Amino acid sequence: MRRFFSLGLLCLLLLSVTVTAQAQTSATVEANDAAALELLNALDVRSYSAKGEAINAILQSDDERARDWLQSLLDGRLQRTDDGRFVVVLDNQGRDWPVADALTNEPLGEMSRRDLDRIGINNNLRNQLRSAIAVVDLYSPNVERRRISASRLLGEVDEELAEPLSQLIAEEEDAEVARRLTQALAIYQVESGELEGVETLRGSLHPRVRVALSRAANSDDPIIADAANEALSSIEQNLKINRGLETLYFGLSLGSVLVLAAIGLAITFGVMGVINMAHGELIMLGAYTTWMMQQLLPGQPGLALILSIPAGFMVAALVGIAIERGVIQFLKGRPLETLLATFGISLILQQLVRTVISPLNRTVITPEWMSGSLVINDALSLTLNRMFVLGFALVVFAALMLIMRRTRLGLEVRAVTQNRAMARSMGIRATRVDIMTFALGSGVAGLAGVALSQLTNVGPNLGQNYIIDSFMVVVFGGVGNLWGTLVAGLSLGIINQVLEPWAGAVLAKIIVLVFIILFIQKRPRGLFPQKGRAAEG
Amino acid sequence: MSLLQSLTTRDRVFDFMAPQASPVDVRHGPILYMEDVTVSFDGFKAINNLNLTIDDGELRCIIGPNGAGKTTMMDIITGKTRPNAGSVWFGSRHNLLQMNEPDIASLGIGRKFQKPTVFEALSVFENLELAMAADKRIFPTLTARMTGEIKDRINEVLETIGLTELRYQPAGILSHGQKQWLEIGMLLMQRPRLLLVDEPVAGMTEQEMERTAELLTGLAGKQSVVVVEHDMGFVRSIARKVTVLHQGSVLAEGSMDQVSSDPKVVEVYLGADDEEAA
Amino acid sequence: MLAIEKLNQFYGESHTLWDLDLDVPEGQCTCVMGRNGVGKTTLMKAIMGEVAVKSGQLRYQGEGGEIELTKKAVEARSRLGIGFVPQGRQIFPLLSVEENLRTGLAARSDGLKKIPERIYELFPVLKEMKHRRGGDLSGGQQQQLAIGRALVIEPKLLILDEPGEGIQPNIVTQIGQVIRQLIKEDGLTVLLVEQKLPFARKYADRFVIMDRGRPVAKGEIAELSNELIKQHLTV
Amino acid sequence: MMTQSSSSQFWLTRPFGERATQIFLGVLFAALLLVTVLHVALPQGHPLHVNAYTVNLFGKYLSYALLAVAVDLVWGYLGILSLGHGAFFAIGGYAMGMYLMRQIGDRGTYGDPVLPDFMVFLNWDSLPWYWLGFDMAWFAFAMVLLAPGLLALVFGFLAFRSRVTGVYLSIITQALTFALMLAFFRNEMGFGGNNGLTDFRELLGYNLRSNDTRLGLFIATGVALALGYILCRAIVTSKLGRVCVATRDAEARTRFIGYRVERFQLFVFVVSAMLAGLAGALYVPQVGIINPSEFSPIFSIEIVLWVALGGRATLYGAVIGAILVNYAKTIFTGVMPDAWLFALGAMFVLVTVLLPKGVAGLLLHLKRRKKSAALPKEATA
Amino acid sequence: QDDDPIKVGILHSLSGTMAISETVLKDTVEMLIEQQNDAGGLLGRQLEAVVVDPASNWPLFAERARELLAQEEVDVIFGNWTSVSRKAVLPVVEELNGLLFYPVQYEGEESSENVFYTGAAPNQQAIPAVEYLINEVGIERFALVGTDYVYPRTTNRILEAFLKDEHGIADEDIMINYTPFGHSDWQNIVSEIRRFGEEGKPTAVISTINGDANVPFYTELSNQGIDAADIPVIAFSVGEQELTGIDTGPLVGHLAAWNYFMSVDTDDNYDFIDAWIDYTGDEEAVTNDPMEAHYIGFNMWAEAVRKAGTTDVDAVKDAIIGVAVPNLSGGYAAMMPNHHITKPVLIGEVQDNGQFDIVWQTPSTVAGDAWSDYLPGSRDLIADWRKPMECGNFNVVNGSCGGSTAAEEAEAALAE
Ligand SMILES: Nc1ncnc2c1ncn2[C@@H]1O[C@H](COP(=O)(O)OP(=O)(O)OP(=O)(O)O)[C@@H](O)[C@H]1O
Ligand SMILES: Nc1ncnc2c1ncn2[C@@H]1O[C@H](COP(=O)(O)OP(=O)(O)OP(=O)(O)O)[C@@H](O)[C@H]1O
Ligand SMILES: NC(N)=O
Ligand SMILES: [Mg+2]
Ligand SMILES: [Mg+2]
Repeated sequence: MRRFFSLGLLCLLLLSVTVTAQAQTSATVEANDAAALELLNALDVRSYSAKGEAINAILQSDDERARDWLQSLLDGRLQRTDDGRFVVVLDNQGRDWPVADALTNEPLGEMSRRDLDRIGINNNLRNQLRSAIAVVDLYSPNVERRRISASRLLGEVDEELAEPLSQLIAEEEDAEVARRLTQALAIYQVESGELEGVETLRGSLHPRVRVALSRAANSDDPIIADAANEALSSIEQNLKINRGLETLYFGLSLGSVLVLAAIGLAITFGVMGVINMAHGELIMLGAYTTWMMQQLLPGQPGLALILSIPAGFMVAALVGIAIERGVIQFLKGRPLETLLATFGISLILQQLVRTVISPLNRTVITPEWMSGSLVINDALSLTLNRMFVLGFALVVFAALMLIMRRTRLGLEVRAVTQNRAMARSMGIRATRVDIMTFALGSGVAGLAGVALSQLTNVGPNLGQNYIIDSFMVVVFGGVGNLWGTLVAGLSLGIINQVLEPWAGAVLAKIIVLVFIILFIQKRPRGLFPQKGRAAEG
Repeated sequence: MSLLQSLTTRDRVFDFMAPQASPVDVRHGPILYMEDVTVSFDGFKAINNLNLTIDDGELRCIIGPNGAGKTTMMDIITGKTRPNAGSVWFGSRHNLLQMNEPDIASLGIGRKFQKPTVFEALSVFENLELAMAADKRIFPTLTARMTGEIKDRINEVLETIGLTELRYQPAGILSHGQKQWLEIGMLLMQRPRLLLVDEPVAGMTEQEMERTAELLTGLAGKQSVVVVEHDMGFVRSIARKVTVLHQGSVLAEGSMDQVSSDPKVVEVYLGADDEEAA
Repeated sequence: MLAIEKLNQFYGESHTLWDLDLDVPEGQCTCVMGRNGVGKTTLMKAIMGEVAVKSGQLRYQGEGGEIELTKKAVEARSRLGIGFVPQGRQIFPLLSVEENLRTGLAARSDGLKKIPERIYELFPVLKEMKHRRGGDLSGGQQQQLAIGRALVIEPKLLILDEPGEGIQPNIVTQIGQVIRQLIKEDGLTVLLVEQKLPFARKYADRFVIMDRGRPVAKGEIAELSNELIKQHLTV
Repeated sequence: MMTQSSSSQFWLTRPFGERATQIFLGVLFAALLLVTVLHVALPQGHPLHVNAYTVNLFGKYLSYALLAVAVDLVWGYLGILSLGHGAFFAIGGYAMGMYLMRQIGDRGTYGDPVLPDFMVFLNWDSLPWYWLGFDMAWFAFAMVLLAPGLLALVFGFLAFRSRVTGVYLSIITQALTFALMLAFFRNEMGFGGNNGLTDFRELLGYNLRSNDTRLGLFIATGVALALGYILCRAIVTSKLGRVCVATRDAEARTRFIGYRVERFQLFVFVVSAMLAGLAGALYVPQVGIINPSEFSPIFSIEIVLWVALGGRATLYGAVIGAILVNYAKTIFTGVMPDAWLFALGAMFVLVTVLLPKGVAGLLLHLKRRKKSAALPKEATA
Repeated sequence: QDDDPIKVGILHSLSGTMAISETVLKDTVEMLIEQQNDAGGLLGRQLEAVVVDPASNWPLFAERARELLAQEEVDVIFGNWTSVSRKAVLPVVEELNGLLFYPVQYEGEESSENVFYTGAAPNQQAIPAVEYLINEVGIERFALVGTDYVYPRTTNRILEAFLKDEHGIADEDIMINYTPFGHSDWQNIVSEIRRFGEEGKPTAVISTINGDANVPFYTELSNQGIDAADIPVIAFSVGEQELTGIDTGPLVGHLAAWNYFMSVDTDDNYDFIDAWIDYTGDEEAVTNDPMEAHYIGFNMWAEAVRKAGTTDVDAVKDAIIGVAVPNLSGGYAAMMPNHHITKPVLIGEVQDNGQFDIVWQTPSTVAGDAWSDYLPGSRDLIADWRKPMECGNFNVVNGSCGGSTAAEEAEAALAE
């Protein structure tokens, strides 16, 4: 992006890193401390350009702690106490923070925020630090670090770096790192007008490559320009395909959210016929359960999230049972009235969360293994959190399908909703069926909440945001048909995402709604209608 | 079909522009004519190349095993079910397959359903009032008034169906048999040219059956009546011509004696040991 | 098998069953008759618990001795061995034929998971249409399904509310024969509501005529005279 | 019963023969009169004085009540659970709002004689075509009825023709209002986006910020409610009303006796939409703002809740429900700002569980009890 | 009368969609009242809070405002968050001659005699923020992403004009995108932003995304790997409060422009934070910009009451212009004649602990501009509520005071 580095400096660095490695053993600690303090002191200035120079100074020093300091500085943990010492903050939650001495690494207990001054950095410095660390890391024995630093070099190579780079490529064992470095070199070659570079870059989807080729395509040299153009057009072609795949993924992912939110309702509303306006709040409870679990298990967001799956189900199911027993059982045969009562319940649950927990959103942490993307290629990466949600939605759907199709509960609940009196006459314990089914639907809503906590706000309004969509998906799919809910959710998601790039988010949403209205004219009973004499009345 | 077209045919949007339904034309033959009608549900042929003709003023009994397609046949005539193939004409002018239920009903085809369906929230009286032959467009309905004449007619029918005492009760509380009667009453109020009566005497006592028989035979002549019934005693008491349906097509047709001695009919329907019919 | 005493039932404010006494002897077929709206169906529903009774007793001779039905939940009654074929069939319209039958398995004590083959033997059409939705069946097919469904629970007492309604004659005959067969072979007790005299005469052992919510005549079926019929069954 | 014939010559006069309507109109006009007298005749400090704030508040409730009546007409009698009636209300409101905006003239912030303020600062150079005519009262008032009526006509025509019923109909009405909400939120639509239309000054030359105008609007809303009620009552007590009920309970069966059900549905739906539009038009000058949130699906659901709480299919129940819920909201949000949702939620739950037919059902029940207590027990044989 | 408490109306949503933002503002005012009472009240009288809940419903805002003024007869109102709620309330406070202190940054284009705007006008937030991006960060491409309503629309319109006219940014280097309220699926837009930023020029996102939509937006940003160092996002509606609902780990370095951050290193601020934490009893409680605005507004009002010696609205209105009180960032906020105040503009970078690190600030405070210089319709308007001008929209070109007051004066004259 930016030429953040003077190349002379870079070479110097490469040199110094190698030198440091040898010098380290012989350096004396005491002499270092005074010098180190001076280095750090230089950081404690207001001007960011002065800080930048201080950082360079640290890099050029042969102090073995340099990388740690830079990392702490990058993380914003390098701070200065009122009495002029430098400390590293170990944990910066709350008002008092545990700290350690920056020079000795000795823990110093807790300090108040009032007594600490952060050594601030801005994005430019952050870039500088990253690159500095990256260049150091290019020589790291750690392959992962080398890969990251190699990626950063794309578009950043120039004359003086080109040479050491070729040598590094030759020595590199990791194919990925080598490929990246080759590309980085090739970009430099293209920029300096060498045709060879264009050939190397052909087919690469990396944006920096594209920028370089675009520039080359406008170059005065017709041979280069033609080659670059040709390479570009094949890249564009490839990009288009990848963009299509990406849109499909976006659609599936949005769809899976809709499915998850709606699937519990497909049970309570679709199968049981209860217009459960509190469905959204049950989702909300699932999300809050995740938050609660993460509070109970600090530092283990992943474990907490996994435990939230059963916990979220249970919490929502129990609340569902309470709702069923407390209210809905009295409304048998009056399905429309369940609308009124459950709306009341939804108001109560929302306000309950506001009063008991907080009107503010809560932070739910995304565990390491769920954040970031799965990189398919330079132009296509799939976000992991959404991939998990998509998978989760499918698993939940399959499980529900099994329960409704393969267990007695599935049969009994359908019998009870179709003809309650007769079902009881057949010996079906209708009350128990009601409780279990409602608990199941509610529990699934809770599961949706657990998943949604990874994508969106965990706050008192969470439920409200999903209730309308959920009903729409269930009805659009065809009431009482789980497949319908799945297909409806996924297809609405895909339609929305396909429309969005050219219509914009607002218009896309409107178009989807109009589409639903028109579609229902064609199929007045949804995507998968209940068929047959009885349904047609 | 297209939106534009339906908007341009304004008489379909605005009731008051609709022409008066033209009377059924029976000068050239039967009142109901079904030819090669076929209906299939998910591949199952409920009606299979059915041909049936009902003459004006005729009383026809239709019998046949459960699932033979009798009710489905009525569904086709009244516009509830669209056949996959074939043609259905009412008189020589009206192609019923191109009309919807209310149009067919206002042409003068009335129906009593196998499973009694009445308007449960309305009183017995109101059920009859709504069924009554009248101008059923919006504004006439809105401004319709209850005249003494209408009241008399309703009361008359109430008397006939024995529900006078219950006339202000909501129809929802009626017993099964009472609903059957109410359905018959509604049919009478409609004064249709063609009555389709699906199992009128199910759940009736012997004496009620007799009354129903009288009623239906009384109507025949002026109106055409098609009766579906499994009670052979009843069929025998009213039948002139009987059609036997089996697997969606006509198995036999003729007088009661003819068909009940037909071995095929005995085999699929009456049973060897048919004492009720005796 | 079932002894009903002083049963009173109300729909809202209207008194439908009046101090009704009725005995259903074990191993016999008792036929209840009466004009439309006298309360036959209501009585059956009261026995099943589908309508609440105001007062009176329903004493049922179950496996473990006498049981007071009024104290039992509806779903418990079928588990005690009472099978019910209601008026109007009450098929679960969106369940397949097979699923309709399977609902009856809940009430069986032996935990059977499959529909007994015998049901399909009795009503072959059900096997043929096993996968069709109950609601799509023709009226008569539904009636057969309703009877089949009640038989799935292997009842001790079978309540049939106008079972022949809408069924083709040869199958009506067959149903009558099955009832007799079950009575004879399994000691089944049958409580039958029937308007059609020939059927009642042929397959019932005893009759009860109801009028305005109470029994007005009862006896062996042979004693069902034309006079009684004229008096109570004519409008 | 409803079938009792009335000697009236004109169907609209039929409801006057009904006891319930007489009582309703009596109570309504007594209330209008009482509030007016207490507001006008008593001095400011008097304990019984009704201040302008309260008059205004009740004016708003009455417009909600008219909206609820419109919803009850389609839901209670036709069985169409419209979850999108807020759309018609809002459109009526916007029609009125556009008129009121045009009345501002050059007194707006930027002093533009034609363009409303929001158009000036978003650089519109001329009035979009659909704003034309709204400077004329007659045109605007006609649009108050015609715009929602037309939308209902087109939407209803499509839906009823395709025989969309039950929840499917409910959901597409909801989709309709949701789509309109999103559309109206867009600034490009030319309706002021999220900020909507505000800063109204006068209506037919009367200053909207004067207490007399407020009283006038309150009375006008009351009268509109009475007229709307009578119209709805006339419809439901007519034979057409019974066809509606028949449709609600057994749509297919109604067709088989010869009624073109979709036209009846369309007719009543359009009438209801126009009443809702009228309610919206009366609402806007009283609250001083119209913004797309009136299109929000939750608002439409709330309207249904008023009706359900008051008692469905009675019309006066809808009025009771609308006033009760909104009054409760006013009281609760003032008295217990942190906990009023608990109270409101509990109210919904308790009414549903304890009063199956809503408040109107309770009234009916009490009346019957009184009646049967008055008459000594009849012997029933 | 003299012993009666002074009534302070609080008009913030405690339920509905806006409760998330507004509830703390209610608490803030209550805390300030408590502190004032502990310090002996005002003019020897105690203060009393009158709290109502307008429930995120705009007509209800108008109704509640009317109730506060007509029924409760409060002396001043602190309230509102969204512009639409303010628009709904405006006619009411003008008609009943109330005082409203509005604490949130907004799109400008307004100056009412009865309203005091203690939040930022666009020139106190958006413009300096963009200048920072251009001058300090070297940004050359801008994605303006916002929720589709008036504040983002207006702000973006101003910014667009500013970028093109003042900095010569080309059309193709400005991308504008609007989303509905509460938008939760940002995949496409973030991916579009990513591609927009991959064209080789330094790119930044200017976000006017409102409230609830922010969490999923930032979550998507971090998951699609958009790093602040590559494409920084600068937000005008995301403060400490909003960050409490976001896992900030991956967002370090993204920016926000405000007039106050909780991380401001002054003793006044630490005192305020401590008081707030004590008041809420929540160790994790955070402070934010609109809270500071209320802090300033409340103190200004109190000062003006002292100065006027009465709570009488007209007297306070006159007295408050020119009143200066300390803000929390070590300077003073003064009430300008246009009813806007002076504020410093701070740019902060998100830290992993949910706080902002201040990376830049204006050398001095900036006075709020009611009428933007970058919009053609309002370029010529100024507001000055001092006598003799007393006009909120004075047109300096034709020398007349257009709009609301003129009409009212005419009417008042007519009525007399
Ligand atoms: N919608 C449908 N889907 C599937 N099968 C159907 C449907 N409607 C009818 N059938 C089948 O078509 C056949 C004819 O049914 P129909 O009701 O017409 O018989 P029916 O002659 O009236 O019999 P019954 O005497 O028992 O009333 C039956 O086998 C039935 O199961
Ligand atoms: N839900 C109800 N509410 C009020 N009254 C009812 C209800 N159901 C039935 N009734 C009334 O109770 C009486 C008895 O009805 P029931 O259904 O028991 O009659 P039935 O003897 O079975 O008649 P049928 O031979 O017609 O089936 C009838 O007069 C009926 O109107
Ligand atoms: N003023 C705002 N942020 O609406
Ligand atoms: Mg049939
Ligand atoms: Mg019966």
